[in-house]
Amino acid sequence: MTPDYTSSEMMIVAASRTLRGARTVFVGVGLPNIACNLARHTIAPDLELIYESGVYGAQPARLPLSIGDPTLVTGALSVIPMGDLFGYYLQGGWVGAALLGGAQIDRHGNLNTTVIGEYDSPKVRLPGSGGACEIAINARSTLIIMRLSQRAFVERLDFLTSPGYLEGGTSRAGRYMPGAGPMQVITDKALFSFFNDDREMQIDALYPGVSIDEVTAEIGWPIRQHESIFEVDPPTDDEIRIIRTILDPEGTVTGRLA
Amino acid sequence: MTPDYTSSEMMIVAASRTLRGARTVFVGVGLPNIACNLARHTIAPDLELIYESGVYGAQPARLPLSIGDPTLVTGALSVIPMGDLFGYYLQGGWVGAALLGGAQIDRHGNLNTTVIGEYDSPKVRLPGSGGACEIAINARSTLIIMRLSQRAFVERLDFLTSPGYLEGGTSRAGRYMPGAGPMQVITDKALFSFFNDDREMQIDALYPGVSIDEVTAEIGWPIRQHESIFEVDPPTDDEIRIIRTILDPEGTVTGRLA
Amino acid sequence: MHDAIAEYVRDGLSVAIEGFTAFICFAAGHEIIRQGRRNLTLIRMTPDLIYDQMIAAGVASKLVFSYLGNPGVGSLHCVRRAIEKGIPAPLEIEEYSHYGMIGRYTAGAMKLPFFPLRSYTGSDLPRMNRQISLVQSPYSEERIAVVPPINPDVAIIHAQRADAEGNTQLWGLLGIQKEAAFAARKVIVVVEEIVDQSIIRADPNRTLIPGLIVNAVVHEPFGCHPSYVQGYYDRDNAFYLAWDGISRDQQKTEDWLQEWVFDVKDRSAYLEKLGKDVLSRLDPGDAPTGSLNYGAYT
Amino acid sequence: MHDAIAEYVRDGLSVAIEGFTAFICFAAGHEIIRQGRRNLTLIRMTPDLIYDQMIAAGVASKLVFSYLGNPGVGSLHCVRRAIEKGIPAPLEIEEYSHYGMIGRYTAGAMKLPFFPLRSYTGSDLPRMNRQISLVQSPYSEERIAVVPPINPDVAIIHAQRADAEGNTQLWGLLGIQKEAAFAARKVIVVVEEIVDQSIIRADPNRTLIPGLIVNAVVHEPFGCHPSYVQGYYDRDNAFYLAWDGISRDQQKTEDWLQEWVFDVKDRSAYLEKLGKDVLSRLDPGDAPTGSLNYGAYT
Repeated sequence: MTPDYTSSEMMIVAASRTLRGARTVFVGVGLPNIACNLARHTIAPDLELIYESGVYGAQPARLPLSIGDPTLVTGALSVIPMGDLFGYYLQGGWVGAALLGGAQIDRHGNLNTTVIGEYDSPKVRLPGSGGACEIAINARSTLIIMRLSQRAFVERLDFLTSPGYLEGGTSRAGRYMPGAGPMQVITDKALFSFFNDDREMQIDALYPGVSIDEVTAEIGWPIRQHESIFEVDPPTDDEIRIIRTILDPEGTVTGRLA
Repeated sequence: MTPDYTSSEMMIVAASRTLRGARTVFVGVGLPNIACNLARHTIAPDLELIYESGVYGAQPARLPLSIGDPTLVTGALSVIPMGDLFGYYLQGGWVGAALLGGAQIDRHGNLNTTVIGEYDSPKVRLPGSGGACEIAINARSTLIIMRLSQRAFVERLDFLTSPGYLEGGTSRAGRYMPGAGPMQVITDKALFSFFNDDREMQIDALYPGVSIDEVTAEIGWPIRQHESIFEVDPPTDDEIRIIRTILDPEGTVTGRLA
Repeated sequence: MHDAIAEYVRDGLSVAIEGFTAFICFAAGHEIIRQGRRNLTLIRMTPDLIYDQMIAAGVASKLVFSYLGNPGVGSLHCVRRAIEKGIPAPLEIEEYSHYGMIGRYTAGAMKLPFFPLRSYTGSDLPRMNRQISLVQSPYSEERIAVVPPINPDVAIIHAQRADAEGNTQLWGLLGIQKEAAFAARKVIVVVEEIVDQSIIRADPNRTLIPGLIVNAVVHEPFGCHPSYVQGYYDRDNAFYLAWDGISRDQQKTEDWLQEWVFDVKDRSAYLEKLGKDVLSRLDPGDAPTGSLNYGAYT
Repeated sequence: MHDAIAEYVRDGLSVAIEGFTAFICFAAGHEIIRQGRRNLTLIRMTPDLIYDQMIAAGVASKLVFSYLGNPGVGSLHCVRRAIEKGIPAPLEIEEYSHYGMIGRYTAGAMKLPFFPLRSYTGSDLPRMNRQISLVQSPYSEERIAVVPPINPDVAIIHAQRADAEGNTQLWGLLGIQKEAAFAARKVIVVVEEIVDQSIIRADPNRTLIPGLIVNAVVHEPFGCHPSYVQGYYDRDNAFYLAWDGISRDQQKTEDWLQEWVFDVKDRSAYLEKLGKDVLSRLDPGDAPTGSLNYGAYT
């Protein structure tokens, strides 16, 4: 039986569920944007969306095309200079959760969005940090959304742009990093956490119909597994309905990423 | 023959004339406010008034009662948070001239607005710095307005709130004090400057009908005299007319201080 | 107001009622006096009449400030009496310049370990206040003055309007209210009007304080009298002048506090006692902004 | 526009055209290309399509930035081609995070020797950019990251409206425009409308940039297309998508530059070529703020 949802939709649903009861989320466009809006419609009705462009409490009248889309401004609760957003909201400790992604991630949740190859003679020049470096340090927690692949889940980053748990264990402690670090990694096949003393990524849950081997095959190091891996509940009819009829009726995001 | 103006009016006129061609002035209320507005009506038509309350380009519809008067807000060019005013305008180097006063001044133009007597057991507790300390350091130049008296022009300050030329000479140099320091001291009897190598206060000019002895008698140290002291031109009919009919028709300031 | 003060302003806490000349929430100050708070640390750039009254009433043991004055009038006699003579009780002081206080609030709001500013060179202030320090720049020879963060236990901010969740809009002198609110552990917003959220959302650049950081929203029209609220009422300058006389004498001050604070139940009773004539004398007249378009972008 | 660019944007200078996703002044960028400037240092948090085009045209030798992307679409192929392959010319880069760039502009605007921020801990960025340094707090054990000030020779800021003296009002995403303008040695303001000063004075809290710091005011309606101006027009997303295809190839990019920059005399000619249909497709519809009262206070 083919499931009646795409892997992008499953990712969106899984990400949205991690925001249960959250008050604020720092959000990008595309899939994370839909996940956050889905959470507002379901398990986090008081969730306010914060965009690094300087927007708090956005209420977009259409699917935003970028984090600087004018539809995020119109009808927002507050629109402020970016210095205030990063200084008062993020560094001030008011960002509860933040969604991050990257081209590469290592076992301790450190992210690379800067370069593939050498910095001075790159094979692929990536976008760079943007706000990710300070978000990874200051947001109370981060959620990482990435598709599984050997190229992305690597033994060694080409460049560490945004810190996760650094060398693992208590590496963040005593280094004036106010945030707790990555809580979860949400992929297209499984969910991971870092809930162990080494702060090393571990498989917590599989999506319906996915085997452990399909997951470990995409990871560039011997991945830890939680002692009792569970299966994620598939999207509910309600979740799928909200995504397809309200949040992304043209399939711009879910279609493109599927 | 009794002159047909008060000493307050002469002070206002003398202060206004120092602003010839100035673009911005950092201003308090009372006599300095009238002086600046007189300058706008006469020799500095492009002068914009900056108030530490966060107002740039005020156009008060009535005589402002304080630097936070709402009439300074309505019709201003820009009203901003105080942090922006002190950071971007003052420290940023955009304040051309600033008017300061004080309870005590010494021969190098240092000012006390904090305390008479010991700091920990004061005879008179004065208002304190307000913005004066950073204004004295960052404004491109300062103009000091004070009435002459032995109690005010002292050999030794009880407390140095706002720096003038500190110990004199080149004391400001190499200390990251962007402003040039006090240009002039405007009193009710004479004008003083610091245009000598020691940066020590000197009598430059006397008001009409005032003798040197009347001035030196009010100063707590042997005051220097410029080699050719001149006599200040009395207020013109136009200056007096603007003060009395436009700027302070009820004599609130000129009357109270006369 | 009673409940917000009772819940958040406890004995021994630090409290910042901010607003530079404007937006000074006398209603909150009077309620704190009425509830008999003690040993507060009062924080404010310009203590103004409100802290003069609170200090005369004995609520404070410490004052953190940058300018002591009755703006445009003269001295704060009650504060001076406390500092110079210990009446009604000794008052510890901690003193900065304006930009120093701004820097303290800003560092507090941004969770910075310090705020750098070009001030204090050659001044005696750092000698009397060891909190003012220096930091070496890694880019030049400069050692620049720094001040530490301040995080008041409670900030009380008055504004024109907010929605029920505390998303607060303010126009006129913005002072240091945003920084004080973000720096504080608890925030009480007091407004002239509580409006529908759609009004806030129609002009999002005007929102100074987000409901996210607000713990209580109090609806208190004319809550700033004798201070003012831009576009709503003018400063009652006659009172600022009269206070200069009253406050010179501790007994006269206490009589005034009895009559205008202890003997009135709340702000409504105060306004009734004040009378409609005073309030209508303070009407500011009209100066409209005009309307702008944000675009619907549907 | 021609005269403002000719006077202030000279070969070898550093230039910041700011505006985060919004208010990006393509009209100024195109004029710089048309006038054949060389060896510019381009400064911008998010280089966006405008710097992609300018770098493809060979005006720049260095780029200072924090995020390289075609927002919501993908890569900036021309910038990547310059960095990865030196086409059309090698491009030196100096790279920060967003808050690092914000801090650099802020320190530049406030004439601070450095700006402290909680970032970069554990990141490789400070290894690649030695400008990012550390400072010891005098109040704790903390060593906090700092960035140095930046003072562009020229900042170009687009906004909805200004008066003839350059007192400039802006609503929507405020980005880092105020800081960039105060940090710059010369400021060019480009606006959709030049209005009477009385309109500016009617809403003084809305003024982001004072005329005091502005060297030239240029009236250039639709000067941001294909970027947008809040309340005036929408982003032309079709172009942002199309650019992804054009920009992958240097020759196609140069053909586009020939057609849309070199072969059009100025912004009016560009708009005429673009056609009225495109502009009317970008109409944002209405979302009015309503009017407020500042009070006359006469």
